[in-house]
Amino acid sequence: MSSVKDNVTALPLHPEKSTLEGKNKFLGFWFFLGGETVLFGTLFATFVALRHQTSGGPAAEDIFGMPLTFLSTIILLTSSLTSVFAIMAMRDNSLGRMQLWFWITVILGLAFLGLEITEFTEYMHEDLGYTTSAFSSAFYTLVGFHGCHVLFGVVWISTLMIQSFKKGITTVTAPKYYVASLYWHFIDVVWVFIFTVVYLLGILGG
Amino acid sequence: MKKWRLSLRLFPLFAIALLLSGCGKEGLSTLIPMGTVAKEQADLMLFSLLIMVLVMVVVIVLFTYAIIKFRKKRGQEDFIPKQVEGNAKLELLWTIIPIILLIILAVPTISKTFAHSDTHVAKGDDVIKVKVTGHQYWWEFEYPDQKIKTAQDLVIPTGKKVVVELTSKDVIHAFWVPALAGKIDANPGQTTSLWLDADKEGTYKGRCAELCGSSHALMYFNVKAVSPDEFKQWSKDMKDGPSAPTTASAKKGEQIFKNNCMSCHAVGEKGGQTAPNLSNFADRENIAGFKEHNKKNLKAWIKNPGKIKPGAEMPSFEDELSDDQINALADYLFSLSVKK
Amino acid sequence: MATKQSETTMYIQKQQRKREMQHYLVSFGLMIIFTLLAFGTVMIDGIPKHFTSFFIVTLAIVQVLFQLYYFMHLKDKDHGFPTLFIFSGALVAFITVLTFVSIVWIS
Amino acid sequence: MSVNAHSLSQPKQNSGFFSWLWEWLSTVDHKKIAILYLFGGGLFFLIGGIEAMLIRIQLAVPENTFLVGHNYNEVITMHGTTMIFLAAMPFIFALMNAVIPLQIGARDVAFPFVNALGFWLFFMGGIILNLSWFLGGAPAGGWTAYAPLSSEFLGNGMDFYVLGLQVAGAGTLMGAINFLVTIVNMRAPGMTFMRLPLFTWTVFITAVLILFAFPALTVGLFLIFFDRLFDANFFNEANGGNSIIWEHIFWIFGHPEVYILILPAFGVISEVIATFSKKRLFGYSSMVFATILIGFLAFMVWVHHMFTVGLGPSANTIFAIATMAIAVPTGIKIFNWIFTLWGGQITFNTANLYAVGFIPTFVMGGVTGVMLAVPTADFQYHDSYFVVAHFHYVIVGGLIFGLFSGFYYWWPKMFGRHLNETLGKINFWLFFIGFHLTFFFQHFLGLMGMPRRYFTYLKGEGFDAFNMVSTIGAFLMFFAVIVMLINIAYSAVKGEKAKGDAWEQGRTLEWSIASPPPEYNFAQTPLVKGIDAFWKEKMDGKDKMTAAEPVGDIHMPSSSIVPFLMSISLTIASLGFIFSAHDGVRKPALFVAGAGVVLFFLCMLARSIKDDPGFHIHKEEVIETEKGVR
Ligand code: HEA
Ligand code: HEA
Ligand code: HEC
Ligand code: CUA
Ligand SMILES: [Cu+2]
Repeated sequence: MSSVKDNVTALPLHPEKSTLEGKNKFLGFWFFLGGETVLFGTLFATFVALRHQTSGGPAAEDIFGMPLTFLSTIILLTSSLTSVFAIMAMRDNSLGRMQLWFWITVILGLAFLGLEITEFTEYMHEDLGYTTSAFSSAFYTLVGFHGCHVLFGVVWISTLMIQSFKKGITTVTAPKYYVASLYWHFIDVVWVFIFTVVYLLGILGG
Repeated sequence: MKKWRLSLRLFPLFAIALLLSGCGKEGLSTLIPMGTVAKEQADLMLFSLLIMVLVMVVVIVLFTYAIIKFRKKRGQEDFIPKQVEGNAKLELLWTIIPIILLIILAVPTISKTFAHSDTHVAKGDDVIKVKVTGHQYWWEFEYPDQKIKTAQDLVIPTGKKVVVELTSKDVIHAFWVPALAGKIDANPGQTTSLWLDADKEGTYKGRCAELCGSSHALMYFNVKAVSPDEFKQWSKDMKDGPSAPTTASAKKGEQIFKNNCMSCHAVGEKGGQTAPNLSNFADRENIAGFKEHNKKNLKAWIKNPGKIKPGAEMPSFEDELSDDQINALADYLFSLSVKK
Repeated sequence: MATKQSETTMYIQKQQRKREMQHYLVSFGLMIIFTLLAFGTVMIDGIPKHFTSFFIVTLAIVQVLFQLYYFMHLKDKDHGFPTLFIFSGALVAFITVLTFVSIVWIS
Repeated sequence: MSVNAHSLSQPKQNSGFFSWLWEWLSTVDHKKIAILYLFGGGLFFLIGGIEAMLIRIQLAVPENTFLVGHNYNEVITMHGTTMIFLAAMPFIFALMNAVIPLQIGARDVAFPFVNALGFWLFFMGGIILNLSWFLGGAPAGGWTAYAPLSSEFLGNGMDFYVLGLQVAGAGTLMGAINFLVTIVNMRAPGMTFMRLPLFTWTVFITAVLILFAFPALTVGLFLIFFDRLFDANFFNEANGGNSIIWEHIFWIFGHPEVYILILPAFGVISEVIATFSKKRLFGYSSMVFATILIGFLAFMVWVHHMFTVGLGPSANTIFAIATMAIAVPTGIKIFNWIFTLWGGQITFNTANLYAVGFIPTFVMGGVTGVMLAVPTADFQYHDSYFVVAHFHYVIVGGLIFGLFSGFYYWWPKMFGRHLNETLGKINFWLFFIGFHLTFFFQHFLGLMGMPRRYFTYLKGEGFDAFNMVSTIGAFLMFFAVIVMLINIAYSAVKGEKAKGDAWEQGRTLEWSIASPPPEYNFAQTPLVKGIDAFWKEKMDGKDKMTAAEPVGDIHMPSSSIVPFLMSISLTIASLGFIFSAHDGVRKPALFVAGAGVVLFFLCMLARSIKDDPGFHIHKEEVIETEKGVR
């Protein structure tokens, strides 16, 4: 509500929730995540229902490898921590530190995406195309949806960080940074289920 | 269970009301049930209707009284009614009574639902098994025990439990014979089942009840209930196949049929499996499931099936075959009878 | 007067942040451990499949709770609505998954 | 229309048609968005209604050849889809936008920009869907679009269905989040949750249902989309797919959807009946409780649409019991309404006629719903006209009655003019009688064995008489809607000017301000002291709300064309995807689709970079505006 300039020096304890706009953004974004939960729930459900329908093509236990999955998982988990650090820095009103942590988050996100793309191309070579079987369609759709979320998060955080050079940390920008970090955590939440349900249970053949 | 049987005695009242409004045609209506399942379903439908009528009566009486008694009267415009907050006792009352009514309804619901889904019966003489496959827009019937395949007309013996196993070759269809039993879907790649029986000999109308494309509305079939002896005879005759054509025209027709139609249709064992088996075509009730069974309609069908059933999979032979040839075909098809 | 007050708040804030930092690091450590455990159980042969499946799914759920409560601050006050909505969404998702593992394939 | 407060703070645009158009394309004012929703939804309601008339004309006599086979299927599909997604939903959003901020004493919604975006997405989604008529044929798989018919067997029309609904659905989801946040965060001081007007409560729960139900539809549509355009195998049985997955996903969305539709109608009825009985709503807390319970149960019952799929008796009975349970909270509502009437002083104007007509009609549809919930009996009812009768009783006799009641009730608030009562009553009676004629006899048609989605029936099946009656009834409804259109036109020209408290016995906050409300709604945020806040103040002898703040400058969001541009870009993307199904143009079409998506994200970026500082309406201006009101 109040004008932007008042806040340059002193930042409230929770700058992301100190204005009505900030509160709205915060709450609205959580609601959105509630909806996203159902979205991914439905995708998971579809995958689980079709996981054995390989129709002659490769099955989960034939192609999934542990090391790659493990690496991806660690990368994404770490990026979750770095985005937490970024928010701490934001609350300390330390722009540079926040930018640093968020940029690290972005780089980890890109690394994750890189791994995912290599993984997918590898599977393609092993004859697991998108149209091979119901299992393959469900697999690529679920994991691809998550990948698109990662991509979107990377782009989103990057544009915010570029803007942050000019806009700094204010009660207007803080909610945006905060919400972006929530989004990033949510991506990690989804991944935890993906690596468990898709990869580990797949390798297990269960 | 006894309790709700008792209340069935009240039904004449409603039966009359329903009769007045017309129950529909015999052999087609769920309200004139002709088999065990349909009867029990009709009982349950009427029983639930009774409860609902009760609810409606209560609501309408209270409602009518309220809107008549409490409408704004002239000269009292300034009157301000008491601002009542609520009434815990009343509110509890109209929470509990519906719960009770629903429990009363739930009991027969559960027992009948299980009973009607019970298709896992021991093989035996008293059970006839039929595998039904839905196609856009016709029905294929196979009797695995009797090793018979037919289409469009499902022949069953009266008084015996018929277990129907359904699947589909293309999209989802649903198998429904209103006078004998409720419907069940035919899903591609999966098998569902239901059972039915018929008390009386006769023809019962069956239809497809799941939107399956242009001619969903014309995907009729017939269930012909015959006496058990007749059924035995029929299944033997079916295995022997139709008698050979006798007239010259029919023989000519047979040849044309072999050249043009066998790729899809079978007569006896021979021929394609992607179209209705025509072994007992002359014994059928209808052409294509719903048209009157005569040569005129048959010829119209062969000339242009799409005109009779939009979107039908059979090609038009209007330009391929001359009228003479089609006449011969019709003679041949009308000679395809397994009746001795 | 004003400065004194802000000094104390500053101090409290600092303490709080320190504690928070600890929370974060501990949660992160636990999350890594859970992940290792999950991968480990799958790698070890001879554990009954049913147990492994059940175990790693439980681990995933616990790990996600850490993520939600600590990283995403659901544990903080003013998070009543977020908590309610996330868990409602999770409930709907759970029912959906349950359905799809149980009644999608007919015989 | 509303008092123009732009003059000082915003540069004035050139007057004339284009500035008028620009104003509506770029508005973020919830009251204007309400009007957009109303007319957008109204347009599609008329289209859907015409489709209904075509259905009834085809079915008037047996073996009719007016609309045969595929064409008929197109019409029913578009009728169902249009009515549910493009008429009923926007009507609900129209009332939400017009009323919710006013009822909770807010100056605006939480996200005005998103609000506009939501509208434009819905509208363009509707346009995409209806373009199918001109670009190769409409979808023909029923509004339920069961796979594999929809995913493999039907033509291009299904792509319009998928993308049209995807775009419109995204708009709906945004709208829901917006209203959730608005109701949680923007309530006036003293407006606790247990003082919220019931309409606001029902909208809140409806928004919750949207939030959790629509994502399932989104996924389902994506799956069909991928099956159709990228040869995925979700529903392709030959490669291991399973068509039942779609049915589950559709109904996991679809059943909550029907309660999404009916709950706001419940809210309207609660407001209208209380107002015109001059009584507070009977059993307010149990009404709230019942609403929440219905919302909760809504997610536990979807299999009742799938009893005949063959899931087995255990699944069927579990879901049957859950379904029956919904009758209990709904019954609580019905009786509470009757007892709100009880002891009141009832005025029967058009708004209340619709509300009162709702009660028996909806109960009738509700009890047939409970009959349908008996699985083995549903084996007989399913996909027969009994079901058609059931859902038109709850949807037309419930939802549409409720919405019409709401329109007549809030019209003066939205437009500052009353609708004509005489025309209104003609409209009501024609619609009411026509409705029962159309749908009552369809119950019997169903029991007599007539399946739904049949483009014809045979002579001698005994369906002739009832179908004819049904068609006649539909024509009465048609005339009723025409009367309503006349009424709207009449009101715009000659309608009686409405006071702030238009019905003179308004109970909730919206009646405490001018009709139509000024751009900023409340000059001073009101202080709420109890349920029916305005009524309370009036009983205390005041004619205005107690203010919670002094008069001051009011901050407003500035209007923006970006929402419109964003929905245009998604429309371009959708059309690109749709045409990529045609072999010859696959590459260029996919390119267009990609360009649309990129454009969309560019708009988002632009929005993110350029913060909206908004503008202020100055104190003096507010005082000046308020003077003219009373
Ligand atoms: C606004 C929309 C709306 C609403 C509110 C409802 C409400 C209900 N519906 Fe309906 N329904 C639809 C819209 C709606 N429905 C649509 C669109 C379809 C078809 C979709 C398609 O296939 O295309 C459908 C189909 C449908 C089916 C599937 C039929 C089939 O395809 O075979 C079933 C089955 O259980 C059902 C049940 C119910 C029940 C139990 C309620 C209950 O909520 C009703 C509760 C209300 C009451 C019961 C009345 C008041 C209560 C009392 C007065 C208390 C006392 C009462 C008792 C003790 C009984 N509905
Ligand atoms: C909100 C939902 C809604 C509404 C309001 C309606 C309203 C109506 N419906 Fe609809 N209906 C559905 C939702 C709805 N329906 C659904 C979901 C289906 C299932 C579809 C499927 O199977 O997939 C269905 C199916 C359906 C069928 C079954 C088709 C079949 O299975 O074969 C029938 C048949 O009678 C029917 C009739 C009607 C009629 C007569 C109205 C009337 O109430 C309509 C009244 C309105 C009008 C008559 C408008 C008048 C128009 C004008 C006055 C225009 C003037 C023009 C200008 C000035 C430009 N509907
Ligand atoms: C491409 C395959 C194909 C060919 C070739 C074909 N048919 Fe058909 N026919 C069908 C199909 C499919 C149906 C079922 C159509 C329906 O009811 O929707 C059918 C139905 C029929 C029926 C009605 C069956 C019944 O039980 O009522 C007759 C009779 C018939 N065909 C005769 C012929 C004759 C005669 C020829 C050759 C001149 C022929 N068909 C060639 C596919 C074919
Ligand atoms: Cu087959 Cu409808
Ligand atoms: Cu339902």
